[in-house]
Amino acid sequence: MGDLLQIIVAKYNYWIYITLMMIGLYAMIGKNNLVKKIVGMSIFQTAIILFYVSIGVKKGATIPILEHGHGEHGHSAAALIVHAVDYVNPLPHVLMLTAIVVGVATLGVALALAIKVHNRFNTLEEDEILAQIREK
Amino acid sequence: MVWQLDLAILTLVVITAVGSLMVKDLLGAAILFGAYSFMMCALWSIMGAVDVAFTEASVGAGVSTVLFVAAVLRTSRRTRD
Amino acid sequence: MKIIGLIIAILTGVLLLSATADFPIFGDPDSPASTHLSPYYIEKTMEDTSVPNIVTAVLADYRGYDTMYETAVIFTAGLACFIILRIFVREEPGDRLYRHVLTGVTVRVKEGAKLPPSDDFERIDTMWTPPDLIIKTVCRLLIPFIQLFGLYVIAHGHHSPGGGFQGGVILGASIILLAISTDLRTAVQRMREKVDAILCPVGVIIYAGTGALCILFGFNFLDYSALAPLLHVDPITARSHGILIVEIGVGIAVMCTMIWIYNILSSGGKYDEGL
Amino acid sequence: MSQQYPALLIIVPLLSALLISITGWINKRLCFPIAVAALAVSAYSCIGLLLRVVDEGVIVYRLGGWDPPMGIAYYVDHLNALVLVVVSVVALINLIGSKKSIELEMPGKTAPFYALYVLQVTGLLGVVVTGDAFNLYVLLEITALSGYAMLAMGDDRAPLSTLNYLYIGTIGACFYLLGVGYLYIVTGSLNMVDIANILPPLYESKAVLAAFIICLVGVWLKMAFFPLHAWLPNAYTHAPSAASSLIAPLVTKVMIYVMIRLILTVFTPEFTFNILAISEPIVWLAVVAIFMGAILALAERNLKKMLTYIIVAEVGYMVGGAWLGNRLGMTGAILHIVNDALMTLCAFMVVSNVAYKLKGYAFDDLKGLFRKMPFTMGAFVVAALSMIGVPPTCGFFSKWYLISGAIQSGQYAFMVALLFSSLVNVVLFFRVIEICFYEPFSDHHGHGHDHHAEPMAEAPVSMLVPLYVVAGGLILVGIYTSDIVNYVIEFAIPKSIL
Repeated sequence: MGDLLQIIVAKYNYWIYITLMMIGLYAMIGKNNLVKKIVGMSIFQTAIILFYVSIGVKKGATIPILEHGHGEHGHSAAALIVHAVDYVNPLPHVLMLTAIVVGVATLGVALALAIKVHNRFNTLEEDEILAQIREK
Repeated sequence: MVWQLDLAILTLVVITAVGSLMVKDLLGAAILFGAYSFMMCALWSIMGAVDVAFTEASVGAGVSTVLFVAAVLRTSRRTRD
Repeated sequence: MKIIGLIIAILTGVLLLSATADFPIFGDPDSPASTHLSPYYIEKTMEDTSVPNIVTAVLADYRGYDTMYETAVIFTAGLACFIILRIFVREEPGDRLYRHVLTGVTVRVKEGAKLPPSDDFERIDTMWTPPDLIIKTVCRLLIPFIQLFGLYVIAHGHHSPGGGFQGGVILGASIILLAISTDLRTAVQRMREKVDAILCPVGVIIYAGTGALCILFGFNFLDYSALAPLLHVDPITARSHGILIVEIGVGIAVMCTMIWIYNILSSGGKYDEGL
Repeated sequence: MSQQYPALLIIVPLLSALLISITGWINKRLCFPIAVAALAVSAYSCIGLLLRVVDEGVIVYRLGGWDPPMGIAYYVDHLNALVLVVVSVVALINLIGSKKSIELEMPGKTAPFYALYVLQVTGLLGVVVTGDAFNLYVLLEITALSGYAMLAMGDDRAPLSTLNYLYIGTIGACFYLLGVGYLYIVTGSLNMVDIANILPPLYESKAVLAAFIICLVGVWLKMAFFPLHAWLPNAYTHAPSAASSLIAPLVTKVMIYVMIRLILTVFTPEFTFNILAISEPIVWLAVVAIFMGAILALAERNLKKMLTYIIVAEVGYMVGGAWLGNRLGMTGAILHIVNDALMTLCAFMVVSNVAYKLKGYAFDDLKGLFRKMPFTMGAFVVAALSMIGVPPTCGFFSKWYLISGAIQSGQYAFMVALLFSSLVNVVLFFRVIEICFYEPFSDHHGHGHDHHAEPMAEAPVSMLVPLYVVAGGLILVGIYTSDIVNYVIEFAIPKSIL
């Protein structure tokens, strides 16, 4: 039990991300309303971003902006020795900036499609739409 | 990083996520999703990812929510699940 | 479907959970992710690009190619919303509503007809509700400061969190706020659709064009140090300036796309009446 | 300038897509020439690149001038270069061929459509050429978003089927992203070659296994491999013809390329075939995919939908061939990427010609089509022969490699599935040809003979010429198969696969 607790405390971020991802995935497959599915999709994407950001965390490190780096004396500051352990890993942050953008882009397109579907079928419930299609 | 605070926000994140999927009103779902994004943003700034948090605050909690609200008001608020 | 969804979600979850056993401990400074590539970025960024914000440097320079496509993705989304939803209606069949500004009297004009443009009357939405004075005034006061902050975020991205993307979103949000607090027509008067739709690719062109300019100087694509002779600075500062140029491009593209997407979604593609 | 081919083939289409969306607001007539010019430059660079790769071997292009693990780099080897040529040429021919149908189906929105078309091609080319695992995700999303927009422009049901595609496509792309994240957490790198160098000591790690499975499932979702194929038929059937004849030949093939790239470069064949030992169940899955695709196609009474189910079966061919784990199977899979792209293009261009004149492609609408559109149907016969696998056309050769690979590795079920699918294709296509060839069964006998006089209503020349170029290409590729295999594919497969 102690071991399990140790594992959970050591990796609880990963656990939460997996929970969120399962919630999102379930909503995308199981929900009936088109906009609810889109909400699920956004949760799913955000969960993955949480996972990536968790990769970048380092204990005892600060945000990835160099100190003493201000102004024109940029070049003399380059001579200062920077230790990698003092700053969190910037690479996942960069990747996730891109992923957030992709997320909002997908969201916009998905909502546009949902509005278009609503214009045509006058409902957002998938089963009602399918029933309308079958009637024809 | 204070792990108690971290854990509290993580719990809130899960609650808002489940809430936005459970609530029977799409406008409410949109607003809860905004809250979810904002909690995420807080979480990431605790983790030291300031740029990501900034982006999420402006995109996830800001523009995404507005887009959701716009789409929901253009279509219908009604939902069965 | 619900049961299938549950099964799939749980299966995925179990697969992912089982793999976490082999992960390094959360926040471990000796994990492979923190020791393989990232030390190079942290230690060399200042030497290579003279940008203190490592995220900006990696975003716009080391992995600038990704970011160019990220901007292109946003542009694609705007174009996609446009092509999916936009309806071009030349003649509006419905009635138009006008309000007399001083007295608040509303006038309904029958199909097709228009009131001549005058300062006394303003056109209002069919689902019009009187705007709250407090909201209208506060937003009007706030918007210039929001825009100023957006510009600051773009320009100061080298030294503080932020950059073209966040700044662009804030600038876009200021116009969206205007559209929400008054009505869509007011916002569209400030930013016509044509201007908006042309500026969006222009932003991406600034980015991709800067990269293509480097090819003309005989360097590889997006190698900003090629711009050194053009900007009259040394190659390292040229990289810093190059990052600023592309961030401005990103800002323009993102701002315009956000406004565009919001306007199209909120008006259901007609681009006349918003929320 | 040839140093810059790898950059040019991406940058030119990207910049011109932006330019098109600007000119669309000024002068709509300029859009089409710009698009054609951009894709022509891109195709020229791709062919130049292939020739250079054949001469010199792998080309590395460092974007931004940074060395690979730090920055992003292209690795252009024989496999990329071949797929690049296929993508750019197919896109160019289809664009020229579908000008009229775009103008007919999307009046007023041609300019954004051309922009999205070129963006889609940019995304596909980028996916193929990149050597960075994360970059691939971003480009995948460009491809996906522009694809959704184009597919949604079709008939009434298109938005719904596209929305379903969007959900599935996003899950697929996110799974891929997650897989890359798992790789990143254990290796710390995003560069494909770098990951492959770091991985060997980690082969036993559960995280690597999970990463592999998630990536694979994500890519399968995007390529519509059998149990995950449900989105494809509806999304492609309701789409406008110009969009479906671009997306149907290319997107699934590029996804198969991504899968082969993951197997060959990122995870290395050593890991995939020897350590994991899951190739047998996957080949069985491919067998089921081929059977199901063929059977579902038989049940359809609509030409376009029938073709979409054939795509599902063809995906089964390539996945199965790649997972046979031997050289012949892999050769067959790669060769089939080329052939299937051309065959599907030819078939879908026929469909778009038919749709241009007939406004429908249910079997009942096709009666007497040989008389009405003889040239279009001539090309259809070539496509049909190639899909069935009749010798002078290229479809025969890739099937031959696949079957020899199946025999070599003892996967007789796969061989049976391939033969069964060929037989079903015979039935399918001869049924269509029969319907088209014989006169309409008119219910009122007296007027039946009047239909003889029905005038020939052939599609315009600008649609027929590209169609015949493709049909000729099917035969030419068939004739020069041995050259493609000996000079290109032979080098694309690592020596460790026997």
